[in-house]
Amino acid sequence: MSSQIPVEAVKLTAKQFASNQDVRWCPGCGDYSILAQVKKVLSNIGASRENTVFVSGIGCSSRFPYYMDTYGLHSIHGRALGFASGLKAYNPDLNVWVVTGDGDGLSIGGNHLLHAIRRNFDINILLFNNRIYGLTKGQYSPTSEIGKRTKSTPDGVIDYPLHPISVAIGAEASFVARTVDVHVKHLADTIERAARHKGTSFVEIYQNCNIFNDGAFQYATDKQTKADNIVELVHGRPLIFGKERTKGIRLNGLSPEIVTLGEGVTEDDLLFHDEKAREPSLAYLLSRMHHPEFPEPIGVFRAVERSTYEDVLQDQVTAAIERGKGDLDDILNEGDTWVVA
Amino acid sequence: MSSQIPVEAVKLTAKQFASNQDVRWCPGCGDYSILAQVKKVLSNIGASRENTVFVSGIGCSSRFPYYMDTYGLHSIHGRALGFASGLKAYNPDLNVWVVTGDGDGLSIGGNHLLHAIRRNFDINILLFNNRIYGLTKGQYSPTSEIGKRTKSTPDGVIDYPLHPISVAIGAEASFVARTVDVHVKHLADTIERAARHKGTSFVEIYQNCNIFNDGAFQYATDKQTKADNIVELVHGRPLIFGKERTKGIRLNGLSPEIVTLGEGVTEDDLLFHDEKAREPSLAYLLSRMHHPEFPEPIGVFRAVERSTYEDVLQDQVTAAIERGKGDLDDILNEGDTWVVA
Amino acid sequence: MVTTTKTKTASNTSKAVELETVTVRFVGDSGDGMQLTGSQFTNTSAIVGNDLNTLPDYPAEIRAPAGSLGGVSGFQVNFSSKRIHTPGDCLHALIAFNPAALKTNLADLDHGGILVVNSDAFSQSNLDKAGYESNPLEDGSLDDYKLFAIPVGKLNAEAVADTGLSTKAAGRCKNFFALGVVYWLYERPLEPTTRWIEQKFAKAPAVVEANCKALKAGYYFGETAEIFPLTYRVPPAKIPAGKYRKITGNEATALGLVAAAKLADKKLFYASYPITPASDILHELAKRKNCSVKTFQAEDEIAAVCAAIGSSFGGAMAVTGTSGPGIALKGEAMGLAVIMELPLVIINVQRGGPSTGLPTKTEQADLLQAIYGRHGECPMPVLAASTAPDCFTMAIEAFRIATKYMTPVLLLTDGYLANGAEPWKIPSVDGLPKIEVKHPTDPDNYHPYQRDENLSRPWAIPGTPGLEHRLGGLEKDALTGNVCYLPENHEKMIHTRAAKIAKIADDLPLLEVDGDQSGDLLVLTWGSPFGATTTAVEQCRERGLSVSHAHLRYLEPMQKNVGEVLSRFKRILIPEMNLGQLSSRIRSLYLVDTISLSKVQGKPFMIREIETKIEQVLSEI
Amino acid sequence: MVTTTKTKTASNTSKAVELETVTVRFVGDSGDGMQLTGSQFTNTSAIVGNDLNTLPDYPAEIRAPAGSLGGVSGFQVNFSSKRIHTPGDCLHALIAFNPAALKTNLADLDHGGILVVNSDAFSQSNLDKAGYESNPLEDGSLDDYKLFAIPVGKLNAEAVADTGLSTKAAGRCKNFFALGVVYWLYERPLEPTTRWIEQKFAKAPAVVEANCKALKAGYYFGETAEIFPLTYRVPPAKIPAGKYRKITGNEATALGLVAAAKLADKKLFYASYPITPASDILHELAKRKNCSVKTFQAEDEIAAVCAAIGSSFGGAMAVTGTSGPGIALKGEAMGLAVIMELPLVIINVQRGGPSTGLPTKTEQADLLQAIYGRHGECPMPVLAASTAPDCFTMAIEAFRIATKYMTPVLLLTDGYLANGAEPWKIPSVDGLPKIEVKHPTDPDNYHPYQRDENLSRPWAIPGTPGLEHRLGGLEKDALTGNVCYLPENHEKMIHTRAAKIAKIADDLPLLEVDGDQSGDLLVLTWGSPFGATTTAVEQCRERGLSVSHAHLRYLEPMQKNVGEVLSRFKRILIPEMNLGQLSSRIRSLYLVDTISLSKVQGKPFMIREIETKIEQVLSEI
Ligand SMILES: Cc1ncc(C[n+]2csc(CCOP(=O)(O)OP(=O)(O)O)c2C)c(N)n1
Ligand SMILES: Cc1ncc(C[n+]2csc(CCOP(=O)(O)OP(=O)(O)O)c2C)c(N)n1
Ligand code: SF4
Ligand code: SF4
Ligand SMILES: [Mg+2]
Ligand SMILES: [Mg+2]
Repeated sequence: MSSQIPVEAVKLTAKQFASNQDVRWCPGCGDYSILAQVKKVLSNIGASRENTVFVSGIGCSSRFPYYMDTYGLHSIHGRALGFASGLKAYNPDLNVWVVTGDGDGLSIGGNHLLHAIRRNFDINILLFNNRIYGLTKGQYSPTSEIGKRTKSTPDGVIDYPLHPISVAIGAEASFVARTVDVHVKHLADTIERAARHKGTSFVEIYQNCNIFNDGAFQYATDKQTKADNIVELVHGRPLIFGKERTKGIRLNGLSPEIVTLGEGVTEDDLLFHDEKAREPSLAYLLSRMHHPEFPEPIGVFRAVERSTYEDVLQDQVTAAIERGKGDLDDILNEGDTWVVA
Repeated sequence: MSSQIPVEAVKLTAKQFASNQDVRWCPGCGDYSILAQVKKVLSNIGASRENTVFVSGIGCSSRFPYYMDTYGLHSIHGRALGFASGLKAYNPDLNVWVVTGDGDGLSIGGNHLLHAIRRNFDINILLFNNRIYGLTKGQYSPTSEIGKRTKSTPDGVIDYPLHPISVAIGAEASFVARTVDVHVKHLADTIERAARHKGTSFVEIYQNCNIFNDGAFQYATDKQTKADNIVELVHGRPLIFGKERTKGIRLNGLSPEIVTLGEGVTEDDLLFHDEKAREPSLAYLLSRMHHPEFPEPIGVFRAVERSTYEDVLQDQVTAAIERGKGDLDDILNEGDTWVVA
Repeated sequence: MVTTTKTKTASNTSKAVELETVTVRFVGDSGDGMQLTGSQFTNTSAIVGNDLNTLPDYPAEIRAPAGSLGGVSGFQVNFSSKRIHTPGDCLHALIAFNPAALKTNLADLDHGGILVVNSDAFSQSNLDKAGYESNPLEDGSLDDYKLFAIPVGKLNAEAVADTGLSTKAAGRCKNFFALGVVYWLYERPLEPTTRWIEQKFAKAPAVVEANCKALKAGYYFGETAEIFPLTYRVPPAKIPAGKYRKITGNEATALGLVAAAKLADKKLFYASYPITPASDILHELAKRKNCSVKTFQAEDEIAAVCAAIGSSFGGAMAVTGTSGPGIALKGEAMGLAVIMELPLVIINVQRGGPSTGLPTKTEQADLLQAIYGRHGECPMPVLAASTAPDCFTMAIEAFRIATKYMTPVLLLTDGYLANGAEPWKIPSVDGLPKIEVKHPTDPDNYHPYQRDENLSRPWAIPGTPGLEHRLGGLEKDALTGNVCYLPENHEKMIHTRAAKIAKIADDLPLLEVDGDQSGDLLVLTWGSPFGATTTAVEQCRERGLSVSHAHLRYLEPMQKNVGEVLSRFKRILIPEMNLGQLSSRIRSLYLVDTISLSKVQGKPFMIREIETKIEQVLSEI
Repeated sequence: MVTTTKTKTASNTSKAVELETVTVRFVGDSGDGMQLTGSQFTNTSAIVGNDLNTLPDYPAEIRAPAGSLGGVSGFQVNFSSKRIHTPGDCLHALIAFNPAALKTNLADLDHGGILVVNSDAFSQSNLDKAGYESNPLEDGSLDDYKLFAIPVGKLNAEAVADTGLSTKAAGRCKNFFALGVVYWLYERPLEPTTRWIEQKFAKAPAVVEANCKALKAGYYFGETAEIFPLTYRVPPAKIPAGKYRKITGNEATALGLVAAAKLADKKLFYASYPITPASDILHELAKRKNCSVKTFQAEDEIAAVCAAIGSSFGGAMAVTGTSGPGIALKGEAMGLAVIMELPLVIINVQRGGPSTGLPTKTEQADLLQAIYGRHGECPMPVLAASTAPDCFTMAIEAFRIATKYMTPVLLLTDGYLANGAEPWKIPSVDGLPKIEVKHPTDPDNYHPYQRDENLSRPWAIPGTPGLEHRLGGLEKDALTGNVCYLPENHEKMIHTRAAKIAKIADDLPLLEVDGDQSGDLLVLTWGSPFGATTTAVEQCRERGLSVSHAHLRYLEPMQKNVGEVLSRFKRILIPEMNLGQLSSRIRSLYLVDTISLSKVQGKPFMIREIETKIEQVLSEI
């Protein structure tokens, strides 16, 4: 079943989703590309402006709602999912999007992420991962690499990074994906998949912050190297990558290894992706493949169906009303009463 | 390398770790057993009272520090790991324990759990999972089952539970284990393993709340059924369980399945546990085995070595001092200065 | 406080004394069922037509070790044939289930008061746990009281012996045995309780039988054992005609919220995280799905308030409820609701602080936090309920203000109001004020921050074509709501937000004075000290003292005539369960000197504490 | 504010005018390097011996679209030959890098002031973005100013053409070209800046060369192009002898914390979560590992304050720093520190609120939150720094109080102090007061809550044998610190905690009055309005007005003579960047009427705003 997307009679164009506000990101910021693709996806899926809501926290990425001519909440740092949860629980008919950053969503907001995911609200979470705090001018984030020197870590980062996809799978997300700001088509396709998924869709987007962490994902975006450094996940297909598509991922027990096709290795020996696996163990295993040891998977890691919080809540309400609609008079008069004459 | 446990010349007895305060848990509460075993472990490992600190949040379980004749902090709800992190970062010589509940540690405190784990402080986290809010008298918790009727869910819980071990593995914990309040020896052994692990040890303890959620873990504790419902993890050994130890777990691709030994199946066909696997994929997969489909694994899921936050921080400080100890006078006089005559 | 009137002959051999007001307290282990026993006694007293007021008191631990001082749980009931407003200053009767309970409660029993103890529980080990050197039942230390040592355990066991229950289960009936005894002592009918037992345990007939047997056995024991020389009769109170029920503050708050939504023809969304003593509001509302109420148990208080705000943006009647530590966590998001100008009701059921403090005890020390506890200039209306039933009224009022002025509103209650029960004259739904809520739909000339005559902006909600807009925490343009960093605009918005809240004062009833409209002394109260003060001032006035009483239910903004009212009295006395927070606010607003009567013991004021202070202040004028 | 003195002949063909005080402001796109340019100008002015004061001003966005109004970043420098205390009311010169910068800043330029613009940037598209209908350089609208339109882009490109830099990199030097021009205009030496360039870009010789070339080219352009009829000279200020450096408030706070730890012979632990404008304290301290400073960037503000408290329990000099929204989040844990009575310094670098508000602008609207913003009776000392250098002193003072009284202490600064720079007479370490910290080690008669003469409990730390104890948020026994629910104990502890904080007043220097010790008007300030008020009052007094000034650095508790000082004046005027928060507190404490001068525009007071108000108040007496 696809997600709750209220549909316009005539599809709006991507442009019709642009608000009248000037976009204030730094020139060259990866956020621009994501903004463009989200508008395109809304157009593609035939979303309506009035039933779409963008909710965000605080950060460069979190300015997103201002640029969309939909309803929007630019809330407080780390709490976007709190607002989105209440909104969606109250009104399941809305098409709710959450835009967050690696700091907003994984540092201060990590807990709300876990809980939104486990409740499986039908909302779309776009986490712009630039591995840095942009808006506060360059401190390290929970996704920054060990050893990285930033304003707050002049001697290098000493905490192991979180991997957003692993975290989301730790909370058993029903939809998990990764994409990259500059891979425009992949970005649009992935976001559209997320939009159409019924349940919480969690999408990590590698996003370049050209001011404070320029080139963080160069390995995955550089024309020369990207084919070797990323592997696209396709449901039911083996994991093949490389410029010539001659390399593949094979499982050795539970450990992935890189093999070259041809040298006694056929496609059938490779790991086949199954985004619908009931248990998220494969998705978790894939989330452990990191550059430079492995090509990093992009695409949909997991997409399974599960009831959503708002639907079951609504069902409980409907059932209760069917059992007997509450009458205020009756309620006030409940329990032992007595009359004083 | 084993954990920082300051050692007494002569080992203290378990009793010597008891404070003079009356224990105020409900009669029959599973917390008593855990308290007893923790004291025993402290005695076993030769811990000293003065270098040991118990930190907790709020909840029935969080009263724990009051009952220990060590240093202790009974802090605020969900934040025990914040206090413990600062304490350990400041003074790496202390032997720091955190006691938390399924609400304290996974609901309000979930984010601090992720971050303490990723930083890999050398602390021991004991999460008393009774799948209910005890202290506030019986609301559902993040580990309560779907459909459960509690004070706050008269029509049944509608959010999917979190699985503590999966969450901890999502954050790539270096030590993850599960044990049960009434399996006294297993409890003590597991806690001792945790104590000796250098890095963040995360231990989920199934704990019976006989007032608000009595029997939640009966399947795992009942003499009749427990052998079929739990499987003990032993490093390097196959997963065998059942009263007669005739059943085993075999991997079919990435899916565990129950097999009976003998019917063409030998021990070698079974899944062998490897707590030291570099990537936590196996540990994650094991964390997905739930009652009633599977016997639930108890014991150590994962135990790998990784530098701790407090050590690397201390190293950075030491290195900086070696490069030239800071002198207050010099610092005040840094940068451009000028003299007014 | 017991006022003896005249002696009558009761229907049985004992004599019956008629009393105006009686206070009894049941005390025992957390596991002894004291809360239940007390509630049953309350119910029955309500049904026989007494006015009443209760004070449950339980430890922060669920069930501390049996017999320990820390594990004592109590329930106090004050019932009367006249109007009463407090749970009573001291006890006519104390029913103590064990030595620890006796030890911790005896001080509150009137000299000469009735002391019923379960003598079976006075074992050496229990005496030790309670710290008794010798057995008080035997050492003469209780000679000042009318002591009735009853082997409740043994008698109860005999009474229910043939019901087939296990010894343990049978033992659990002993509170009903004791309740039976007390029913006999105060001439109360058994029927309401037997009815309750039948309903409650409908699925376990053996339990019904045992509990009913125990209750009756206790009653008949009172009658036949003839150990009580007298019984006591408290006639029905002369209270206004109407249909009544018993209600606690938390129940009233929950019903008020349901009613407000109904009166606004909208749906309620309640987001909360459990915390004592506010959790019961969540429990109550979770049962109201058939009124289209949705409840959301969030992962913490921050998520709860954010969810509520999110739902408010979506058009819900949004509420979040908690107690002190939870309010601390909600501060940041409350500021966001202020700048976004969305309606929201935040309930703080105050408890003993600071920090975790005394979580199961009452206090009213969060007033200044409510008014000032946010960063920046962040004005918000603050209301406070005065009695358990008043929680109903003020919950509706909070919503009226929140929706009319597009603002979050803080409603303060406290642990004593929350758990204490009082009779409530059930209002007719038609008599309740409608709440008018408008959601604009016309895109022409729509501006998210265009203000109406109340300085309120329009509440346009998602789903409305053409009204798409963005709200957020950055300062916003005074008309469009777009982000705006201009200095003058910021200053204008700061002043407008303040003016909007200040203007609510125009919309409030004037403050009324009980008693003379001017004079020597005005006792000014807010929150739950209302009850004790009402009686104290009444009693002082009966004795001819020049003292009046005014009660504030609006703390921010205050009613327009407050300064003027204060100016009519020579002295202002403010009793508060804190160190003088209203006092400090009154001084700052009106430059009026105040006398603060502070009590911070986790317990409500007693009438006589306030009377004594009134007398002292008047004697010094 | 420019005060002309006499005209001299300069060494080159232009004439040099000697001025007492000059204010210049550099404005351009966020990417144009305005903050850097301004800092360099400040440094150089400090080195030539001027007194000075600065006001950086940047947008909340990192780099809004080039040329847009929202993306304008500015840096104002006030330098003088006399003592100054503010960044200056209006500008002697404005250096504008593009039309948007001109548009948003022109209003602050003196009539007849010097206006240097980069004419290359006045393209049609930039004019459009700034909303200019016609080119102001050409349409005569700037006739009131001394306009110098210089094609900075082109001239700079030519100057650095042979350094081998890419066009883009070369273009980045243009701020140095402009700086060179301004150096020439105000007769400043180039050497400090060339030295800085050489150090900063030591690894990129081409960049060093280009920037130095640009700087010199600008300077020589001023000299040779002869477009400026005059140059200006501001002689060194007569300031107390000593060694000086320039310091911002955040730098001073960080150094003060390092110094406090040193003075206590202990180690500093700073736990924080980044937030504007407090982050720089974290950045500064993270560089101080060689002073045994440990910093911890926590996952959020709650974890940060908890980590700091944890470290304090462990014996650290513990600090957590943040701004308004972060303080909101720390409230609950601050309450825990209060009840556990552990030393802790909490720094709030105030910014524009409510909510996210104006995150890069200044305000002082968190005072009442600081005093009252916690649930329960939760008293805590509150201090506030008055100038950038004072942040150093008050950071030490905060720690002195925290450790002596075993209490968390809130230290307030604000965005203006935090980022503004002033010359600082470097103190000698020996002259700084030692902080005495004792950790008990003797188990005999040790009780965790036994109090000394300051009502402080002992700071026993883990690792000490025999002193094992447990702290927590539940109410504690007055001696042992064990959990205690007794009503009398709770009341006693509530009073003791309050008394301990109140008693700190005995330990504070008395409030001093600048000017007559009694009279018509006292201007009472706290925080950063100190500077503008000092000058305003001085100037009014020079004109013979009866006005004095007193400044509060202790907000809670207040110095013992505050009430007495206030009583010596007919009127009290309180200028604050909020709606009158100190005013409200003063009224409540001393029942004294106050006149509030409120400015809430995200910018500091100007001298003339305070002067005007003083005149008005005095004229109405
Ligand atoms: C409560 C609170 N704490 C801190 C901040 C400051 N702050 C704003 S955004 C941010 C982090 C931004 O990083 P990220 O979420 O990665 O977003 P990005 O700017 O990189 O897109 C921080 C720490 C805040 N606004 N509120
Ligand atoms: C900020 C805050 N919110 C809520 C509470 C109330 N509270 C205390 S303990 C608890 C949950 C207890 O559940 P759990 O952590 O599972 O511990 P248990 O009692 O089951 O051992 C809650 C909600 C609180 N003390 N503080
Ligand atoms: S600072 Fe980085 S993330 Fe933020 S807008 Fe600029 S480039 Fe983008
Ligand atoms: S309520 Fe449950 S968890 Fe709490 S002490 Fe009692 S039995 Fe244990
Ligand atoms: Mg980021
Ligand atoms: Mg629990």
